[in-house]
Amino acid sequence: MWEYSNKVKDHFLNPRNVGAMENPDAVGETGSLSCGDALKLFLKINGNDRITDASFMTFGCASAVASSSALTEMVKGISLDDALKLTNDDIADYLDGLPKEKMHCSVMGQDALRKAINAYRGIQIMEKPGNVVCECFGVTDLEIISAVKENHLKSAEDVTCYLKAGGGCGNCLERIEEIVEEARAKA
Amino acid sequence: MWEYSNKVKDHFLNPRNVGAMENPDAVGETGSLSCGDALKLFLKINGNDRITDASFMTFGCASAVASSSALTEMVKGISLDDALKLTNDDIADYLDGLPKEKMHCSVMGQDALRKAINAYRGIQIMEKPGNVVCECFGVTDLEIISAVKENHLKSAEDVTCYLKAGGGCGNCLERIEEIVEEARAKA
Amino acid sequence: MKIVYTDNNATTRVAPEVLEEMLPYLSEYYGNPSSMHSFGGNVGRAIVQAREKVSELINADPDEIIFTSCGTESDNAAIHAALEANPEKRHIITSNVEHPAIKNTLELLEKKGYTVTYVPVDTKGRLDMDILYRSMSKDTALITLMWANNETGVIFPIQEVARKAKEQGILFHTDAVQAAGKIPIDVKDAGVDMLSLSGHKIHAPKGVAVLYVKKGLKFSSFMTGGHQEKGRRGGTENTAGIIGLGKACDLARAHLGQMDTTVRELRDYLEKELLEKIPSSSVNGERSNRLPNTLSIGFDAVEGESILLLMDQAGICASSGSACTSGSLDPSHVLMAMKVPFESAHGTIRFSLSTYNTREEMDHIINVLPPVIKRLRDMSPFWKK
Amino acid sequence: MKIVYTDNNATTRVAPEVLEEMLPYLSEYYGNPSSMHSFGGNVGRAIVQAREKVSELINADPDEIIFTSCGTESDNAAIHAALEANPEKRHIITSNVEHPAIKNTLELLEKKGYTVTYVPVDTKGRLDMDILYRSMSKDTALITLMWANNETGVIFPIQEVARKAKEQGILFHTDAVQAAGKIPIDVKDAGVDMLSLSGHKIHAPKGVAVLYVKKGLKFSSFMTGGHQEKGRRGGTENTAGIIGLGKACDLARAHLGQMDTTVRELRDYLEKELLEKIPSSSVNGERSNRLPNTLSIGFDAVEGESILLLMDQAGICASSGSACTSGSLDPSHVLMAMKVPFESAHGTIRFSLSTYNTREEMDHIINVLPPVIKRLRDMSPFWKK
Ligand SMILES: Cc1ncc(COP(=O)(O)O)c(C=O)c1O
Ligand SMILES: Cc1ncc(COP(=O)(O)O)c(C=O)c1O
Ligand code: FES
Ligand code: FES
Repeated sequence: MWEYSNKVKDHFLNPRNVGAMENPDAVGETGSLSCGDALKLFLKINGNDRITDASFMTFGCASAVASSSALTEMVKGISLDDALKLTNDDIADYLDGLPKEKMHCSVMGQDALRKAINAYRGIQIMEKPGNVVCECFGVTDLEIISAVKENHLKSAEDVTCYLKAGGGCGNCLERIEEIVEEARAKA
Repeated sequence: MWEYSNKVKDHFLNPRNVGAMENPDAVGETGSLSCGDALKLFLKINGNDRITDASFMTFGCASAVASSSALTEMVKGISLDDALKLTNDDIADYLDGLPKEKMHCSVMGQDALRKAINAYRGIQIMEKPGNVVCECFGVTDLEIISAVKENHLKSAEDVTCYLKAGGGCGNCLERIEEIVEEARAKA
Repeated sequence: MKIVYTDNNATTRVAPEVLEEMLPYLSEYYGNPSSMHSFGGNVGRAIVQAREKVSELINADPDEIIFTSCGTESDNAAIHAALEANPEKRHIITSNVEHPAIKNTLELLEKKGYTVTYVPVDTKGRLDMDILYRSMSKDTALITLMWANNETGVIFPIQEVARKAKEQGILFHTDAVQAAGKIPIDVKDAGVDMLSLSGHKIHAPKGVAVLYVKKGLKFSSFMTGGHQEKGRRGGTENTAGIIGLGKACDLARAHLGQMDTTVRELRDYLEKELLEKIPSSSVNGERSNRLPNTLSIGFDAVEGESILLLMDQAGICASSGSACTSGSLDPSHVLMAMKVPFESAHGTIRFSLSTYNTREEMDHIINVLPPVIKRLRDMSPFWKK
Repeated sequence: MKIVYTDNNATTRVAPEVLEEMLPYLSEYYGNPSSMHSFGGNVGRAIVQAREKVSELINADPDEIIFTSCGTESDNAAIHAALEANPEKRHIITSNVEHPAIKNTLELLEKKGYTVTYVPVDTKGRLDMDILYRSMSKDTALITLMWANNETGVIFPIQEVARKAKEQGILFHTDAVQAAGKIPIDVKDAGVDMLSLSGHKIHAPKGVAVLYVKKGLKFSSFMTGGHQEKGRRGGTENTAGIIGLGKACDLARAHLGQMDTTVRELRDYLEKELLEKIPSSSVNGERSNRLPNTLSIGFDAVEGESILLLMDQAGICASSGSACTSGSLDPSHVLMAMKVPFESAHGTIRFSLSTYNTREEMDHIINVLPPVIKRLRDMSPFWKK
């Protein structure tokens, strides 16, 4: 079994803020059925751009559920600007860490949150900047480069842990390794 | 441990007729120090060409000692002609069988006996008929062919068990296999 | 908490009778079976007996049995031997649902210039016999097919393929790691050249397995070293493990009937109740042609790991249909090969029973699972009530 | 009859503490360490601890430890990995006194087009360093040398050779199956890239061993299959064996001092007395640079198997210097390489002690052996009184 922290176990067994929200002010969705995990995040936002409530629906493993649950707890009461500063590492830290192989669950939380806020603010984000490298999970080179920098990833294996890229058929692994090396050389 | 019969164990632990004989009528020697076993057989023969006493000196493993001991018991009191008819299988049978890998010990007994009798009768046997195939143990093709026929050997491995040929460096094993196949094809 | 263990295709408990048989060889009889002293000789004799018992389970001759360390080694060794025996042939046939021990080994061989045909299965997990037969050629060194699938339990027509292989002079190996001890196996009747089985799947300890090699087959060792196993597998013998495996094969032979009746009934009961009590659930694999102990069942819109962990809370051990412990996030290659929809593939659970399971245990699962699935579906964005 | 076991280079008894540590994993904790359920997770944690203990014995990091099934597998895997990491290089260096696990494996590679230099030893079993260094070239993929010889106990200068290998960018593997647990081993200090050790030589059970692989080395699996051992060795883990090996490494570390003092004294005592009491006897190998537990002693004009069987009658277990159990009739290749005369090579006996041996046991051997040798010499045609 993945060696989950007690916090992760608690948030998995007793998830906070589960369920669809009626009349949410913002919604962020990420993941898909084929990917094996997906998160739909609901936010209530007041006039001061502060998050007053949050809830989630998650399809995925224990750490996906726990990350979602943690995320909703973390964002309640903070401003949108502060929320945008939240990183996947913050989510993992809140849970006393995640197994490396499961870091992508926290990435999913960060992603859904940003999508929800950007949508709320009417900002159009180009869905997928860069060129798709991993077909199985639709991950692009730019996404990989930024994850390498933000999370100090060292290998294609690390990239798979954070972004899933490479975790399917594996055909893209060599290309990922190249991208990681380049990005690290430049950093 | 080799799975020796009780008879072999008995003849090894309590060998009969051990030791050099004073004034023997015939002596047969076979084997050598480098080969790892050797037998010196001593016979007393009376006027009727009958063996009246036998003794041995053996350097070798338990089955070499037991085969030698058995041989001396078997030949006591029989005629030289009958003695010449004794085969290695007779020695093995007398001992309730020998492990296949140790059959060469019984061959050694048969060999020493024939050498002793031939020497006694003044018959000159060409030391090594045929061409040497196994350098390590000085075994010739004709020896191999006759062992294949007499003992129904089926493979180079069998030849090693009976004649040791092939049990050293192993370089000769392919050639032995060929000889075995030819001999079996003709038989 | 009482454990309900239904993960027997992953590994099994060591039968108490097996452990008892092993213990002397983990304490007073520690000699090396190859030694000259009688102390080692005792151990050698016990190994001879174990070899006989193993050979009886699959109707082999004792010297057709080579002891190895795991099913994976047996599979590696079989492939190695087949290629060494046919140095001029460069083609291998297998299925696309084999265990990684076969799959990954063949994929590496592809990188070394071999051509591998991965015969597909249909949505029920059945082999496409037409493609299989059409891919056989003069260049084919080996056909390797699992006897039964570890995830779905689906059984392949081994005897039929072995016959065709023989006609064309192609070596045939079967990975019977899951079949052994669950259904009758007769190597002579089936006509296979090589067969793998693994001790820890049949109540022997982990660390011991078997490769059956038909008499007369030119065998090149995979593990080269000393003269153990008649020079066919170097390395000091795992004596206690081998002796345990002998006993386990005895027990497995005695329990074959029970597998086909009691265990099958428990499995069928569990299957029927779960399908009834949990909507949008479906069985993976051809139901009529499966191992009697295996149930692979998919629940739409939920994810396997979560199900497993919630079942774990209730003391139930099973497996999911994903390979996620390996770091891969896709559903298993077996479910993908069967084109099981993502919807249910991600939510697939494998229950695999043994003769130790009881009706009460099935009832426990039948009670625990429906609310678990409901709870997860209630939080799933993909669940349409 | 009480057994006096002095064949510890062949195999050792499982320490009672080791068995105790293993037993739970042969009964209640039978889960698969790779499983998701907490039942398997417990086993996984115990394996983590065992890996730490093993790494401490040789000063490695835990993830440099790969568990295998026997020393032979570790040796095969090391050679395989070195060649895969250097696909363009076709030359290997070794000594002419290696264990069959190395020797036979390299001989097969010669048939596949590799060139192997077998560096000779002198009559004391010491490596010819000059030939060794002169044979190193740009084409050399691997140098593999045993740390200590199984028959004579002679120790090779591993650190020195490892340093030279590193300078020239050549991978260096050492077979430390006999050295581990008998003399201190520090992989970092020695600077080796790979190292083999085997459980059953250090009071763990048969069927478990280790390949140390230095961090950063590009490692290709020998046994390909599942994701066990971080994908470096497929096959379900021999959990009880691994856990036992962890404990055995703990004990071995604690007993290293005793090896160097008590065991060495017993060996030296046995050696001195036998040399004194039995004329025409001689020690094989450099006496000043040997494992503390090993004595290889040759008796002129008698044959090893006969000596062993007569000692066996008195409950003494040891080995002979011939490989006759393998069907070969020559003295061992080690004695041949050292040019030990046939006179004493055929009559060579290896005594190998452990921390379990006592002074009384040595006295028993010292009493039994002289009349045994005399009795055999009395019937030997080669003995000149
Ligand atoms: C030096 C050496 N290497 C390798 C081995 C092989 O170890 P195992 O029997 O565990 O395969 C041995 C043991 O016989 C040995 O002494
Ligand atoms: C079908 C099949 N083949 C091979 C194996 C590998 O067996 P082992 O884990 O003993 O190496 C397994 C077990 O996981 C299996 O289910
Ligand atoms: S393309 Fe990236 S895993 Fe398949
Ligand atoms: S020549 Fe025959 S064994 Fe060496």
